[in-house]
Amino acid sequence: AGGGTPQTGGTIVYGHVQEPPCIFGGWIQQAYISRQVLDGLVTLAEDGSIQPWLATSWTVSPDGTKYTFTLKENVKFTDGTPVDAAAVAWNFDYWENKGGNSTAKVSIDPYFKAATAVDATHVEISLTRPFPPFLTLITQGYFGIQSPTAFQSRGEKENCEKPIGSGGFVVEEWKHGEEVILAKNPNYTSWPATAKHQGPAIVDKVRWKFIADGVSRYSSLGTGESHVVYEVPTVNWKDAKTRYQTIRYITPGKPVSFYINTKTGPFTDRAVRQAFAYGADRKSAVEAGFHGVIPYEGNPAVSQSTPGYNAEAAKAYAYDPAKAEALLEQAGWAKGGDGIRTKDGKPLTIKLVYGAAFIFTQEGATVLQVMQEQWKKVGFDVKLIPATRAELWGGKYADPSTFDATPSYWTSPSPSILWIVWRPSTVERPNGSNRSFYNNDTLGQTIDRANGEQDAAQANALYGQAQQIIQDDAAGIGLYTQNSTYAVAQNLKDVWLEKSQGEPVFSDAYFTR
Amino acid sequence: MRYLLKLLSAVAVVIAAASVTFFAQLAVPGDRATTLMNLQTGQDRKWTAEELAPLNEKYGFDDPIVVQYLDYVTGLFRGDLGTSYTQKRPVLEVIGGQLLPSLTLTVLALVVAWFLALGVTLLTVRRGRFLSGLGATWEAMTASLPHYWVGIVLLVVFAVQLRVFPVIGGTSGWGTVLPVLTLAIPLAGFVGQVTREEFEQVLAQPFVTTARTRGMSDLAVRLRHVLRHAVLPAVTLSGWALGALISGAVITENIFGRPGIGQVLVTAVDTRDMPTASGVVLVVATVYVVANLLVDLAYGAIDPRLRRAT
Amino acid sequence: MTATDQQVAEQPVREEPDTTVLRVANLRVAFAGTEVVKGISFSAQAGRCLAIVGESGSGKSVTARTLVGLTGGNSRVSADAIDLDGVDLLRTGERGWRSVRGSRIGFVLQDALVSLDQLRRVGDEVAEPLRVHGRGTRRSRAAKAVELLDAVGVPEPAVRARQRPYELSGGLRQRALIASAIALDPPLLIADEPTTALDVTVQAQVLDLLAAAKERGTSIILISHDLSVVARLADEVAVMRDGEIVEHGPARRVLREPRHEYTRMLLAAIPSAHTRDTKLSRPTEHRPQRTVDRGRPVLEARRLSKVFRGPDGVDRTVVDDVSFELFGGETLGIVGESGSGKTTTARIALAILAATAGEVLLRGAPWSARSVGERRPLRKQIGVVYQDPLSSFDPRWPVGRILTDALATGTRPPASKAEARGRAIRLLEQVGLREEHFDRAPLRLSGGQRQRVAIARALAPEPSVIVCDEPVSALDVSIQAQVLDLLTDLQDELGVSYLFISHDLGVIHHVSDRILVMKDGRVVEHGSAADIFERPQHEYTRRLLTAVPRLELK
Amino acid sequence: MTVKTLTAAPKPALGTVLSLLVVTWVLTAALAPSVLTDGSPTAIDLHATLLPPSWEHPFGTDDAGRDLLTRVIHGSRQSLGIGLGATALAFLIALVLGFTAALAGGVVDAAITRVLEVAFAFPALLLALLVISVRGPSLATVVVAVGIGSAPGYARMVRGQVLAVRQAGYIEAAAALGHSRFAVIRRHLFPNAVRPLVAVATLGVGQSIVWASGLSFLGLGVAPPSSEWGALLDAGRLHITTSWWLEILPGVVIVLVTLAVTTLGRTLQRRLEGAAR
Ligand SMILES: Nc1ncnc2c1ncn2[C@@H]1O[C@H](COP(=O)(O)OP(=O)(O)OP(=O)(O)O)[C@@H](O)[C@H]1O
Ligand SMILES: Nc1ncnc2c1ncn2[C@@H]1O[C@H](COP(=O)(O)OP(=O)(O)OP(=O)(O)O)[C@@H](O)[C@H]1O
Ligand SMILES: [Mg+2]
Ligand SMILES: [Mg+2]
Repeated sequence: AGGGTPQTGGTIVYGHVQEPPCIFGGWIQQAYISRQVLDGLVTLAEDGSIQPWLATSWTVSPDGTKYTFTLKENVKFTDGTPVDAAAVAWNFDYWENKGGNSTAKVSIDPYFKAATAVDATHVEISLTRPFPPFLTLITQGYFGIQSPTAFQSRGEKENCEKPIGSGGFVVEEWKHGEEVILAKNPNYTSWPATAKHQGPAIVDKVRWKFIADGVSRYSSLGTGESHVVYEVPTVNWKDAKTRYQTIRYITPGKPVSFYINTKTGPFTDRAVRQAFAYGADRKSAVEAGFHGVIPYEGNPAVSQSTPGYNAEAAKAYAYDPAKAEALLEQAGWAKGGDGIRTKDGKPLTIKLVYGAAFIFTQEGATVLQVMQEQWKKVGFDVKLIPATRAELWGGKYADPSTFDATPSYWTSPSPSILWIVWRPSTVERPNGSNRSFYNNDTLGQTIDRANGEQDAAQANALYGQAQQIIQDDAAGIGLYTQNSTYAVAQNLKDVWLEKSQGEPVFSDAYFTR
Repeated sequence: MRYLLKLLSAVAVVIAAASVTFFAQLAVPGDRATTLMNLQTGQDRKWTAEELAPLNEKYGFDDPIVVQYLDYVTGLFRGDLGTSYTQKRPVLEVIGGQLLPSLTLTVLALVVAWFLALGVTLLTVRRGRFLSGLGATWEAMTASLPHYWVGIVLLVVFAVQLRVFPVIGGTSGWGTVLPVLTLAIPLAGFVGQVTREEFEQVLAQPFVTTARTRGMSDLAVRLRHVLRHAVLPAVTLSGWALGALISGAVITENIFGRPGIGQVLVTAVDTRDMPTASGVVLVVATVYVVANLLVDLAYGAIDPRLRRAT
Repeated sequence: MTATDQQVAEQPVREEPDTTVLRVANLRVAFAGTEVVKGISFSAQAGRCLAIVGESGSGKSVTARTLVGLTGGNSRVSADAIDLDGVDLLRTGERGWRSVRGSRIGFVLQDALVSLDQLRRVGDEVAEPLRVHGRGTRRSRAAKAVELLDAVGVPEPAVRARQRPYELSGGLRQRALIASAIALDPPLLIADEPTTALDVTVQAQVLDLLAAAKERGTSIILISHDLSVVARLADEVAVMRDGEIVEHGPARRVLREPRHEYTRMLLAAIPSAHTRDTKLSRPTEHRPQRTVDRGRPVLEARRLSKVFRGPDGVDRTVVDDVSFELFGGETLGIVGESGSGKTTTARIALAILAATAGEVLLRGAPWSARSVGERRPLRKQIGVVYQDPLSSFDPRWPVGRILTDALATGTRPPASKAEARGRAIRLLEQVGLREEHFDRAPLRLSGGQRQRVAIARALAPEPSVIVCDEPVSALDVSIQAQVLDLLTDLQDELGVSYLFISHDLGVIHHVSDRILVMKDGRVVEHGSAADIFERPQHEYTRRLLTAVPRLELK
Repeated sequence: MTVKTLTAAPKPALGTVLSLLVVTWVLTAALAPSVLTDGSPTAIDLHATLLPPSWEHPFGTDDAGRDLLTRVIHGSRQSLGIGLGATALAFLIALVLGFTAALAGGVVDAAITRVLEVAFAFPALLLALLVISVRGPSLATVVVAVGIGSAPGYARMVRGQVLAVRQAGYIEAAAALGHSRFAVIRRHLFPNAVRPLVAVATLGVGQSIVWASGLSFLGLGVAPPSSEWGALLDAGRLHITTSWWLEILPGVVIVLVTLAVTTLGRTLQRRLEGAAR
C-alpha cells in the first residue's frame, strides 16, 4: 500500500507450524529455517531461471557432465572462515557420501560423481551423466553451504542447533518447544541475485515461533503478536486477504496425489484404478474441504507450478460416476445388496492410509470423507485409515500388503522428481519412494531420457509424456496442490518467498511506520 | 531408616517406570533406524539394509536388547539419560529446558484449582438449597469439560475477542494465565467435588457443633475447623494430579504455543526417540513421586495423627 | 409423701424465684413435619442441677441443642418462651445466639470423644470461647486454658494443652470439653450424656467435676438416660418420653417414689444386685431354679495369651495367661475396663483368632488346636452375639436370609425353603419378633430388635455355648432389660451356656453365675458373683465397685 | 411465638430428573439413532456447507454439508461405547488386581501395590500413545488405551475396599457360623466390596468420554468418517472463529452428557451409601 516510512531494525515475529529436530537436514521443515542461515550456490528466479548466489557464474562442459562454479570473493562464514571452493566441495561430499543430507542425496543421485576444488574460488562438480535439472535442484534449501571448520570442530549438538553458514541471519538461541531466535548477520555480503536489497538484513531479529494450533497462529496476527504467519487456515483465507498482505505459493514437485498400489489388491487392475479416479468428484471435494482456497490438481505426477507440467494430462478422469460403474462392471465387480461391489465373493474394499493430523490436516480429512461418500455410491468400500506419525515413519505402511491407496507429496523445483518417485524399482536399484510399486520400464526410460536431455523444450516434452503415461495407467490419482500460504502484517514489507521451495526470506524485510 | 526405605522405594518406582518405557518402546512395531531415516527425509518408506547400516551402527540398534538396556540403566545411575536420536543433544538437556515451563504450568494450575475449588466450596456447601445446588453443579460441570475445548474457548474469548491476554504469550506471565486456567478449571471441578463431599461430612461432625456452641460464626467454623479436615482427600488427589497434569498438558501447550514436556513426549514417541521418551517418563515419575512425598508431608502437617501411620 | 413435696414437684420454679437462670415454656420442635419435642416446660436455677432423663430418642438432645439455637437442619422450633436471664432467645436472631453461646451457656455435647477438633491443640480448643468472644490476648488465653484444664483436674495441664485430643484418654477429653464449656464461666452449663462413653472409674471423676461447678453456683442441665448417674448429681429430675415430660420433681422424690408408670419401669429396668433372680422387664417374675452341670466344662480355656505387634513394631501382650471353664447351663461373666482384653479373649475362645499360647477345648475335645477345615463342622456348637449387631449383618441381606443362612450351618439344616422359612419365623418369635420382620432389612430395625435378630442368628444352629460380647452396651435401659430377659429365658428353656462380656458391673452382676475380672489382659480375680461383689479380694475390683454409681440416695 | 425454619441439604431432585432426560436421550441416540433423526451422518451436500443453526439444521452443517445434529446423534454410540467399554475394561483389570492383592496379601500384595505405584507414576498419555503406536488409531484402541490408563486408580480403590470390607463384622460373623473362606468371599466380600464402586464406575464413564476426546485432538482418535464426539470437536476446532457451532455445540453435548452421567452416578452413590449405612 506504499504508505509508511521504512524503518531499520525491529524484530519480526514469525508463526511457523512444526518444529524440526535440527535446523539443518533433509526434511522440508528444516529447509525452511536453514534457508535463513545458510546460503546456496545458486538460486531460482521467479521466471525459473538460475541466478547467482554464492556462485557468481558457472560453466557447463559441452558433454553436460562438468559444472564449474566461480565463487563470490571474500565471503565469510559467520565463524570467520572463508567460503571457498574447498568448503563447497566438502559440503557436497558431506551430503552425498557421509549421509549428511539424504534428501540432497536422493535429489541428485545417481548423477553426482564428485566435487573438487580447482582453486580457492573455483569448484568443479562432475556428474556421471548429463543432468540438466542439476542446477535447479541445488537451489533447494537442502543444499545450503555450511562452514566445514565449524562443523568438524564442534559437536553434533551445536551442528544441529546452530549450523554455521554465511546467511543473512545466525541462530542466536533455540528455545526448544517455543521459538528459534535468529539474529541479523551484520557482515552479510552474499545475498542472492534475487534479493530485494543489497546488504545485511534490515531487521535486527526474527523470532521464529512454533505455533501448532491454527486458530492461535492466525489469531496472533490479528492481535499484533506476530507479523507473519505460515499456513493460514483455509477458513480464514478470505478474511486474511482483506486484512493483510497474503502470499500463496503452489509447491512444485509431486502434488498431494494418491499413490495407488498396483502390486497387490483390487488396484492391480487398471480399469479399477481408473474407475476409482472417475468415481469421486475430487475437484468439488477439494473445494469444499479447503473452502475454495487450495487448487485441485488432476495431475498425479507433478503439480501445476512445476516446469514441464502437462496440463492436458491433468484434465483426465473428470468426475463421471457412470463411467466408473461401467468400468467396474466390465472388470467383473458386481454390485451387492449394500451397494458395495464384489468379485469372486470379495468386496471391493480399499484401504486408504493417510498421515493423520500432519500430512493431512482436518481440512484434508474432510476432502477424503467427501470422496469416501462418493466412492461408496459407485461401489467402492473405502476404509479411511489414519496413520500416526510413529506408524508412518516406522514404515508400518511401507509394505504393499498394508494399503491400496495413500496420498502424499514431494516438493521439488524440477520435474526430475519423476525420477525419484516413479523410477521402476529393480533388485539392484530398489526404489522405496515409488509407493505405487508401479514398474513401467517405458516410463523409466522416458524419465531417464528427459533428465539427460540438454534441450529444455525437448526435455519438457519427454517429462510431459511421462506424466501422460502415469495418468493413462492411473498409477497415481491427482488430488490437490501442496500450498504454502502466508499472511503478512501491513506494516512489514518485502517479505518474499524464494522460488524453489517457497521458504520465506526475511533478510530484505523492513517495517514501516 | 523409614525415610531411607521410602527414598529407595521412590527411586525404584522411578527407574521401573523408565524401564517399562524402554521395553514398551522396543515392543512397538517398526524399526528405529527406519524411523530415523524417514524422519530425516520426510518419507514413509522402507530402506535397504545398507542404507540403514550407518544408523544401526551409530546408535547400537543391532546390539542385543539386554546390552542396550544395561547401557541405559547404568547410564541412569551415572546421571546420564542418553542422547536424543533426533535432536542429538543429551536427553537431560532436551528435557531440562522444557521442565520448568511444564512445572510452572502444572503447579500454578494446581494452586489456582485449589483456590477456585475451595472458594466455591466454602461459599456454597450447605448454604441453602439454591447455593449448594449451584456449587455442586458448577463442580460437576467443570469436571466434565474437555481440556482443549476449554482452552480454545478461553483463547477465542479472552485473547482473540477481548484481547485481555496474549494469544501466544509463550512462557511470559500474562501468557501463562490462559493455559493455567485451561488446566485449572476442570481440575478445580474435581478437587471441588471431593472437597465438597468431605466438607459436608465434616460439617455434620460433633466437634463442629461444639465449635458453634462456643459462639463461633458459620464462616469462622468453616475456616478454622472444617476446612482443615475437608482438604485431606483433595491433597491426595493433588499428588496424583501433578503427575498426571505434567504430561497431560500437551494439549494446552499445543493451543497456546507453550514449550513443555508433554510436547517432547509426543514427539519422542512419534519419532521413536527412545532415550527421550524414557527420559520424560523418568522425569514425570520423579515429579509424581516427589509430589506424593510432599503429599505425605502435607498430610502430616494437616493431620498429625497420620505422621506415624505412614 | 408430704404436701410440700407435691407442691415442689408441680411448681419447682417458685421455690427460689430469684435464682432462675433459664425458663422454657411450651417448647416444640419438629423435623420435616414430625414433632419430636411436644410442648415441654422447665427452668434451671443457679447452683442447682436439673436432670433430663428418658429413653433413647425421647428428644433430650434435641431439647438441649434447641437451647443454644442449634436444633439442626430442616427443623421448626416454637415456644412461648426461652428466657435466659430475662432475654427471649427466640427473638435474638443468629447474632444474638452467637453472643450467648459459650459466654452465657456452656454446652457439652453428647459425643464427648469426638467433640474436640482432632487436628487442633487441646489448649486452643479449650480457649476457643475466649477467642470467639474477644477475651484476652493470645498469650493470656493460653495461660487461661492451662488454668482451666487444671481446674477440671487434668494432670499436667501445661503438657496436655499442647497435645491434641487423640493423645488424650476419653476421660481427659471429656474434662477438656467441660473446661472449654466453662471457660467464660457461663451461668448455665448444659451437659448432654457427659459420662456415657466412659469407664466407671472415669465416670465418677467427671461427675465430681460437675458437682464442683454446681457448688460454684453454676446452673446445670444434665441429660442422661442413666438414672444412677443422675442420682448422684441432680436436684431435680424431668423424665421425658416421646417428646413430653411425663414426670418432673425433686430428684429424691422422683427416684424413690416414682409416680408415673414409665418412671417406675425405667427404675426397675436397671440391672443390679437386687435384680439378680428376677426379670427386669417383669419385676415381679422370678427366674426358676437352674441346674448347672459341673461335670465336664462345655468350654475350657487353658492359659491363653495373645501378643499383638503394634504398628510401631512393639509387641503388646493383650491377653496374658487367661484360663476359665464354662459349664453347661451356666453364665460366666467377664468384666473389665476398655482395652483389658475381653473381646480378644472371646475371639480366641471362638477360634476366630489364634492364640499366641494356650488352648481352648470345646466339650472336652480340642477346639483351637484343630485346623480350620476340621473346626468348620463343629462351629454349630458355639454361637456368638456381637456388641454391634448392625455391623455383623451383611447390609444387603434381609433378616430372613440372615437366619436361614445360619440355620443351614446348623445340626439340622432345613430340607426345603419352606421349612427354612418356617424355622426362621419360629426363631423370630422365640426372640420376641414377628413374621413381619422376616423381610425387613436390619437397617430398618430398632437397636433392640437388631440385637434380637443377632441372638436369633446365634441360636439358629442350636449351639450349646453362646459368646456374648457386650450384647447390651449400645442399648438403653428399657431395651437392655428386654434383651437380658430374653437371654435368661433362653437359658432357662434351652440350657445354653453364656460367656458374657460387659464392662457394666450392674449387667454382669445381674446375669452371671461366676465372674472373671480382667485388667490389662490378666485375670485379676475370679469367683462366684456373690464373692466378687460382696467380698472383693483384689484392689482393682474394689475400686471398680466403689466407682459404680448407685441409685441409693443421700 | 417465633418460627424458625432452616433449609435442608440440597436434594438433587431437579438435577436428577434433568440428568435422566439427558441420559435417556443419549441412550436412545446410541441404540436407535433413527428414532431421533432420519438423516445419515455421512450424507454430504456440497450446496449446503457451513450453514449456521436453523430449524432445518438445529446444529448447523459442516464443511461437507453434513448435518451436525445427525452426526452428534450417530456419534453417541461410539462415544458412549468408549465410555462404557473403557470403564468396563478398567474395572475388569482393577477387580482382578485389587482382589488378588487384597486377598493374597503378603508378597503378592506388595508386588501388585508396587506395580500400581509404577503405573501411577507412568504418564497415562504415554500409555495411550504406546497402545496406539502398536494398534493404530481405532475405536478399539481408544477403548484399550483409556481403559488401561484408568485401571490403576480403580485397582487401588478395589484393593482398599476389599481390605475395608474384610474388617467388617459380618465377615467375621459368617466365618464364625462355619462358612468356608470361598463362600464368605463369594457371598459377602465380593458383593459388598464391589457395590460402592458401581457409582464410581458411572463417574468413570463420563470421564472416559472426555479423555477419549483428548486423544482425538492429538490425532489419535477414532477413524473418520466416524462422528465420535471427540473427533467432532477436533474437526470443529479451526472453525471456531468462523463457524462457531461446529466446535461449541459438540462440546456442549459432551459436557451435558458427562454432567448428567456424573449427577446420576452421585445420586446412585448416595442411595447405595445410604442403604448400606
Ligand atoms: N436433625 C434431625 N433431623 C431429623 N430428626 C432428628 C434430628 N435430630 C434428632 N431427630 C429425631 O428426634 C428424636 C429425638 O432425638 P434426640 O437426639 O433428642 O434423642 P435423645 O433423647 O437424645 O436420645 P439418645 O438417648 O439416643 O441420645 C429422634 O426420633 C431423632 O430421630
Ligand atoms: N487385631 C489387633 N491388632 C493389634 N492390637 C489389637 C488387635 N485387637 C485388639 N488389639 C488391642 O488389644 C487390646 C485389647 O483389646 P480388646 O478389644 O480385647 O479389649 P476389650 O476389653 O474388649 O475392650 P472394650 O471394652 O473397649 O471392647 C487393645 O489395646 C487393643 O487395641
Ligand atoms: Mg441424645
Ligand atoms: Mg471389646
